[in-house]
Amino acid sequence: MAEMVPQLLRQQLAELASQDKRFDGRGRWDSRDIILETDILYNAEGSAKVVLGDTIVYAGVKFDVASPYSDRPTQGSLMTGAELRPVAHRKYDPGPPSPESIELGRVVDRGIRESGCIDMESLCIVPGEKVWRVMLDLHVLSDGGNIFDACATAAIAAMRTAVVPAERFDVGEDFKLDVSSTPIMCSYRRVGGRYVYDACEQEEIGGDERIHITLGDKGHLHSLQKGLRGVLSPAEFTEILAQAGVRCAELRELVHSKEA
Amino acid sequence: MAEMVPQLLRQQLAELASQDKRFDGRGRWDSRDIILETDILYNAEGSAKVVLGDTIVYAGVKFDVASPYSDRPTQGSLMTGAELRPVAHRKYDPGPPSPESIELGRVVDRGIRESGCIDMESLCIVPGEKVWRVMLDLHVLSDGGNIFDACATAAIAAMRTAVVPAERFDVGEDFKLDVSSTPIMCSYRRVGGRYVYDACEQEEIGGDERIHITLGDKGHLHSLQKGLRGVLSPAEFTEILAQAGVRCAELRELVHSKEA
Amino acid sequence: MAEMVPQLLRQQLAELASQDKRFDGRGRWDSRDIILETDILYNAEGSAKVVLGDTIVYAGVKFDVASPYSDRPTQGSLMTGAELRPVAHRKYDPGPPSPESIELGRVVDRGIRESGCIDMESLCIVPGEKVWRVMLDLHVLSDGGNIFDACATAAIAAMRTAVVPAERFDVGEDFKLDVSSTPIMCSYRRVGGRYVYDACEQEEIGGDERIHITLGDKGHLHSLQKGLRGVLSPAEFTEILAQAGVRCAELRELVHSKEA
Amino acid sequence: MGGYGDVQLMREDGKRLDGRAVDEMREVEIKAGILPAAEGSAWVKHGLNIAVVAVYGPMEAHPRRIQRQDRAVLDVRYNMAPFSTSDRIRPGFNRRSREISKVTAEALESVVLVERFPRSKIRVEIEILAAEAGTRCVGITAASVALADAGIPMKDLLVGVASGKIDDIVVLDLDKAEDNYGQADLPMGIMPNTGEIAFLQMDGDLSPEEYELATEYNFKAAHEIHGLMKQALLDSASGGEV
Amino acid sequence: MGGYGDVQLMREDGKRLDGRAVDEMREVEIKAGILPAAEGSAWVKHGLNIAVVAVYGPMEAHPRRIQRQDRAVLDVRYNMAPFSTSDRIRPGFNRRSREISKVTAEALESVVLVERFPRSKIRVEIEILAAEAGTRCVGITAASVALADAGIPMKDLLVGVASGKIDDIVVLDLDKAEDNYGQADLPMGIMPNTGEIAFLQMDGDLSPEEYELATEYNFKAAHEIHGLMKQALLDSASGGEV
Amino acid sequence: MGGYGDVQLMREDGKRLDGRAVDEMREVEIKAGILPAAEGSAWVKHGLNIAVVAVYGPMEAHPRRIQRQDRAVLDVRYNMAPFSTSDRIRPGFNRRSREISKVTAEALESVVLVERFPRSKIRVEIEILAAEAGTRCVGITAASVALADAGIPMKDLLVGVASGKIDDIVVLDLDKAEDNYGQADLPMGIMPNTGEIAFLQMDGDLSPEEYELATEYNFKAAHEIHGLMKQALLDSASGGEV
Repeated sequence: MAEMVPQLLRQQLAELASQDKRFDGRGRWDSRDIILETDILYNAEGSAKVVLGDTIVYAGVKFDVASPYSDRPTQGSLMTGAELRPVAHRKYDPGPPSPESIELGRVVDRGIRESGCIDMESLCIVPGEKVWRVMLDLHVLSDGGNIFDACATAAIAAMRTAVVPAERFDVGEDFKLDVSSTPIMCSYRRVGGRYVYDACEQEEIGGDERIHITLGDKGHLHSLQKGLRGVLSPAEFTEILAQAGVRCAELRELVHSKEA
Repeated sequence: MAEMVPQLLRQQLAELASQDKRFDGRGRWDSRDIILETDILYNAEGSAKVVLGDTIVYAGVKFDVASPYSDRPTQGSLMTGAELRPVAHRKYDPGPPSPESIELGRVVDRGIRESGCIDMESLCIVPGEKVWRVMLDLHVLSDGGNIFDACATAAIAAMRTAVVPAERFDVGEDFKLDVSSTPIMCSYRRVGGRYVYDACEQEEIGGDERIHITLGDKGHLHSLQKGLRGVLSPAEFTEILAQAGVRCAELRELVHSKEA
Repeated sequence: MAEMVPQLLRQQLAELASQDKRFDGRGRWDSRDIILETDILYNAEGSAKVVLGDTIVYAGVKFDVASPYSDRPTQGSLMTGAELRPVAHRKYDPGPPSPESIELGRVVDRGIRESGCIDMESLCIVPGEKVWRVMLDLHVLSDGGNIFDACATAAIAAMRTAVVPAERFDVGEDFKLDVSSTPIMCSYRRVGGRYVYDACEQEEIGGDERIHITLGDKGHLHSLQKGLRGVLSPAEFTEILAQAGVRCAELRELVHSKEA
Repeated sequence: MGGYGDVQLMREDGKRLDGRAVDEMREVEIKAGILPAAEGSAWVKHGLNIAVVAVYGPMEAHPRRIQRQDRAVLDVRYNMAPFSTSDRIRPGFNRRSREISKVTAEALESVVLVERFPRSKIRVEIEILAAEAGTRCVGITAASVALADAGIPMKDLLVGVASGKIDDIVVLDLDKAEDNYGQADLPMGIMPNTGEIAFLQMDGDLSPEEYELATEYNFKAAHEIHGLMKQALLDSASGGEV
Repeated sequence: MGGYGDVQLMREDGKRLDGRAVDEMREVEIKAGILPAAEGSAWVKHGLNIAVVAVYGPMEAHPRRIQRQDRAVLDVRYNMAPFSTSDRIRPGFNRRSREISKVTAEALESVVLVERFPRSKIRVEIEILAAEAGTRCVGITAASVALADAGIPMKDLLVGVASGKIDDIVVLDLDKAEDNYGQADLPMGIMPNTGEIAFLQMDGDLSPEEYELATEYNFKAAHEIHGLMKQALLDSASGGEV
Repeated sequence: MGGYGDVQLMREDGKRLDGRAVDEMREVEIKAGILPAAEGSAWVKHGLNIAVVAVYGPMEAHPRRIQRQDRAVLDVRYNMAPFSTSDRIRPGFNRRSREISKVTAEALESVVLVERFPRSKIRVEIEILAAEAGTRCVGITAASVALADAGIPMKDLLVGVASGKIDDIVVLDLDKAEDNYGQADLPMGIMPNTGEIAFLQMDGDLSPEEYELATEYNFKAAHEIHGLMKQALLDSASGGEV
């Protein structure tokens, strides 16, 4: 993006920060309204939509039958893709996946994968021959800021409501995908010099680095990522980690409430 | 193509049309001279060349042995490719297939495929294991207008003279590809406000939308395509459909005359 | 490269040539210092580094088990790749392999392959089912001129010290790759109107066509390539072929001296 | 058209498998202005198909070689989401989506008043979230609504509709089974106000008479959907949601 | 070179399998000016090989980074049609065709008077319609004729020829079997008027003496083909056809 | 993290399989200025990992769309050589290397005084020649030294280090087996002078307390490596070699 750095916006955000205020009037750790729906797409075996302020994303889960990796003959696999397609914002171009979309997909993937919530052994059909491959796709329709959290929330909700279509593949009866826990991502952005939660579009344009934290049911860290230019101190990290513990628990409740 | 719309040419074509004349003196439904040759390329199992005015195209048919699709274990398959390579005109660039070349290949393919002239069951070698895959490639060497009809004519002529090289693949004796009918495409272009048949290069530059009609032996429609900017009325379509019925029969005779 | 032809440099090189001198003081057929090291990379089954003046290249050999080609059921295969990555010089861009890098890989490959030094039959594991595939990769880290000879020397040295990792693939005991001879490439560049050996960077910028000659143990030609704009006479070729005979023998000694 | 196999698609009572009459279309639901980041947008559910469209522009046309001195170009992308079909679709354009994008762009350029915006482009992003036969038509309908929602002037709202043939009978608006096992499909983009056709494709087998009947069904349905489109645009004044 | 297998390629009478003498080339047929849309064109049949070449330009060199201040660049594409070989070739450039395009362009830049057209490019499109060993040489011959047909000034008509080795004997102009089972191949681009070499590749096994003999055969054949090229250019004044 | 299988990674004496203590890093060797063609370069051997980095620039930023009016951008490529891993890697970028390139560039942009070079770019080419766990950190260390060797002003030399968890114990600097069978990995880019973090990733399972300990180990190691980096830059005045 060749855009001029919006110095005016940065100044405005710095001034607001100095008064402990935010661009849209929220408190520092407040979220925008979030709406989660599940099981909404014909043809997806698991699906969810998240509306987070002006951000709208869908997650869809599909399955197919594949050969296992030779060094893990009894394990299924998970593949996560994210598309930042030009539908989502004027700023996105068509073309091969951008570094941004690759990062998005990989960070969401790691949060789920590294939490261990998917028992890959439960996805074995015939050891060494056939396993289930879970394909999770994230689709951003409107980027109004903080697409990472919107995607991660939609992703785990779609996974936790997915049904493995065994009948369609002639390998037994359909069964619910076994997702044993609920890893949740919370993202923080440096705006006006300090970290805030759930940055909106203006805060992203005039902000600095971002930190993505994925916590499991017990509050353990499963994935971290710092993105964009900027540095942080260990003390700053400790502060946002504590906040993430609180917010992740709330979002986990939201996800659980949308399971049939 | 970033070219200025050639307003002068459009005016000239409109004036000619108002006198019921064409750029090169032809009547509205007249074709340019067409020459068809078949079986002309070493290494192609079926081949044809069409010269249509300043347009020159080749079609070549190759075969290989492939696994059938799991939901059609006794059927072979057809794959059609078209290349608008930079050899054919100053205006074509190298690079990945353009939308124009994809459209060309797919429209020619649908005319043949949807007529049902290829009995896919006749291309089965071992049910569920081996079938013939027919690979039809269209190669435009000189684009002097109306490459769609030139390609479609070369395509069906190459298919109807193709020999399946079973001996080379060690699966029995060579045999003629069974093509049970002769679908023919006729293309119409709006020039100076009215439709004409077989537009030449100048009529394409100064014209509007085009309609491609593929008719089978009994005069049934097997494929339609409208291309480019422009609209038509149902009555206009009815008029060109009647013309297509006449011309397709003539071209069908030409194709049949080049079968050994 | 859209660079202006450096006329001043060309004039300087022509003047030097008229006095039988070179840019860096060498004689016409002299090489720059060359350093060869082998077996230097963890994870490569064969490796070599060549430092030739300001040019630094690595070659690495990897193996895997593959199905043989159906028409050569008892033969392994060799695959050679070359990367002119942007690490090697300011002038190289990222992106898909350039024509230059493709030429480099293919010319080095032909020299080795056409000498017959690799007995492809010795790479058969199970006839018709499993063979070894040898993957030779050339990696230029610093392009200071004459990367062809640097790569070819590193390549044959890496091949001649490679060990086939049969144990890792559970197909018997590790064994030394059998390379029965030592094909060597020597490259000549027209600079100031006459050919010189082992052109440096400045001689390449201000020079014309280049000739790559690969000779086998008995002095037979196994590969030739003329690159870049320029012509040569048969008599000129005869002169450099004689020079290549001498230099190839010296480099062959160097390669042999680095075998454990 | 698939056309193979012995699947009976008409019931003995003259109705289709899902109970529709031959000239009855699937249920259609339309919303305008549902994407906050877009300048115009629409959501169309047609049967089980779901298409979402965002419109951006007019903006400067780049790369320069697509620019036209006398008019705007429409930069249309028709894309099926990976999870929109029974077998997952690999992301990225394929030959089918490129062809549909091309002919859809040409159809929309025939109804948008492109002369008003020389040297510019208008981006139209068609996303199919769920596919159940007829997605190119649903995309055209949604694109028209999104263009109107973006305030782009048009001659008419272009409506995407299709008829086809099953069990030798012409029927309106094929569903998935009818598309898989039917004999012909005739998708059209119709301007109900002028009675003109801006989008036309067809495959399968239709006699000239069958073509006439299928066209008649298409025009009838286009008028119905046209009303829903106009209503959606009226409703969007009061805000919307996906 | 393949070089494997025990295929005997020389007959007991000292002739080759197809009856040719060791220094006899396949039949060559050349036509100029056969593509209406091109500014220069040629068709060459050499044995069973068929190459067609179109030339466009000189035109402005773009993208800018290929432009040279002091001369034209040749933008050469060597392409094998999908149906030109025994096994169908997937469309699109591969490593082999990229290398041939590069060295062919460099050879043609050595004979075209490129200094006459600074900052421009000349497009040379080589299409192989049928391949029977030696296509890169046939492409060079056809490209020279097409460049001359386009009126591009050249030092000489560059001729593509090859000799090789079969059954330890040097022979002129390998055919398909000789190429598959032979021991060496030496393709050259020769300027008969100056006796210079503008294109040179070789693979296989040749002693220096065998190289000399193969080169001699190549020069002899180049003179023969040179005559056919000039005749084709004379004939094209009276029109032509593919 | 792999995390599966029953591989014991700690010995009964409290040491790790290769004899290191829990807070002991692998051997590190650093050289600066080793690539003649580059404007700055470095070579780092860390355990069995080998990374080589070349720096070019500052130069004009193109393509234009990456240009920033107020600062330089870092154009970083992290690339694993095909022979750097146990199974050969296909050349060309993959998703993993693109992500690492992106976050590495962002980390380096946080320490380079990019405001000094508006509208320019600095190319940083990270080549992994041999990989034994932790290559992204080795690349960061090498890139910092190469940038300094090129004379690019920086706030501090950024150091790449990682800690992790094996057998429920936090340890410094995972080697290959520990990476394959361990429970967590926490790579960081640390500025020892300011105590700030410019690069941060993590995967696996760490309690907040374990995170604190792993961070502490990382800072300790960063100070050690920082000394080696400074020494390498001093040594390079007297010339160097790969």
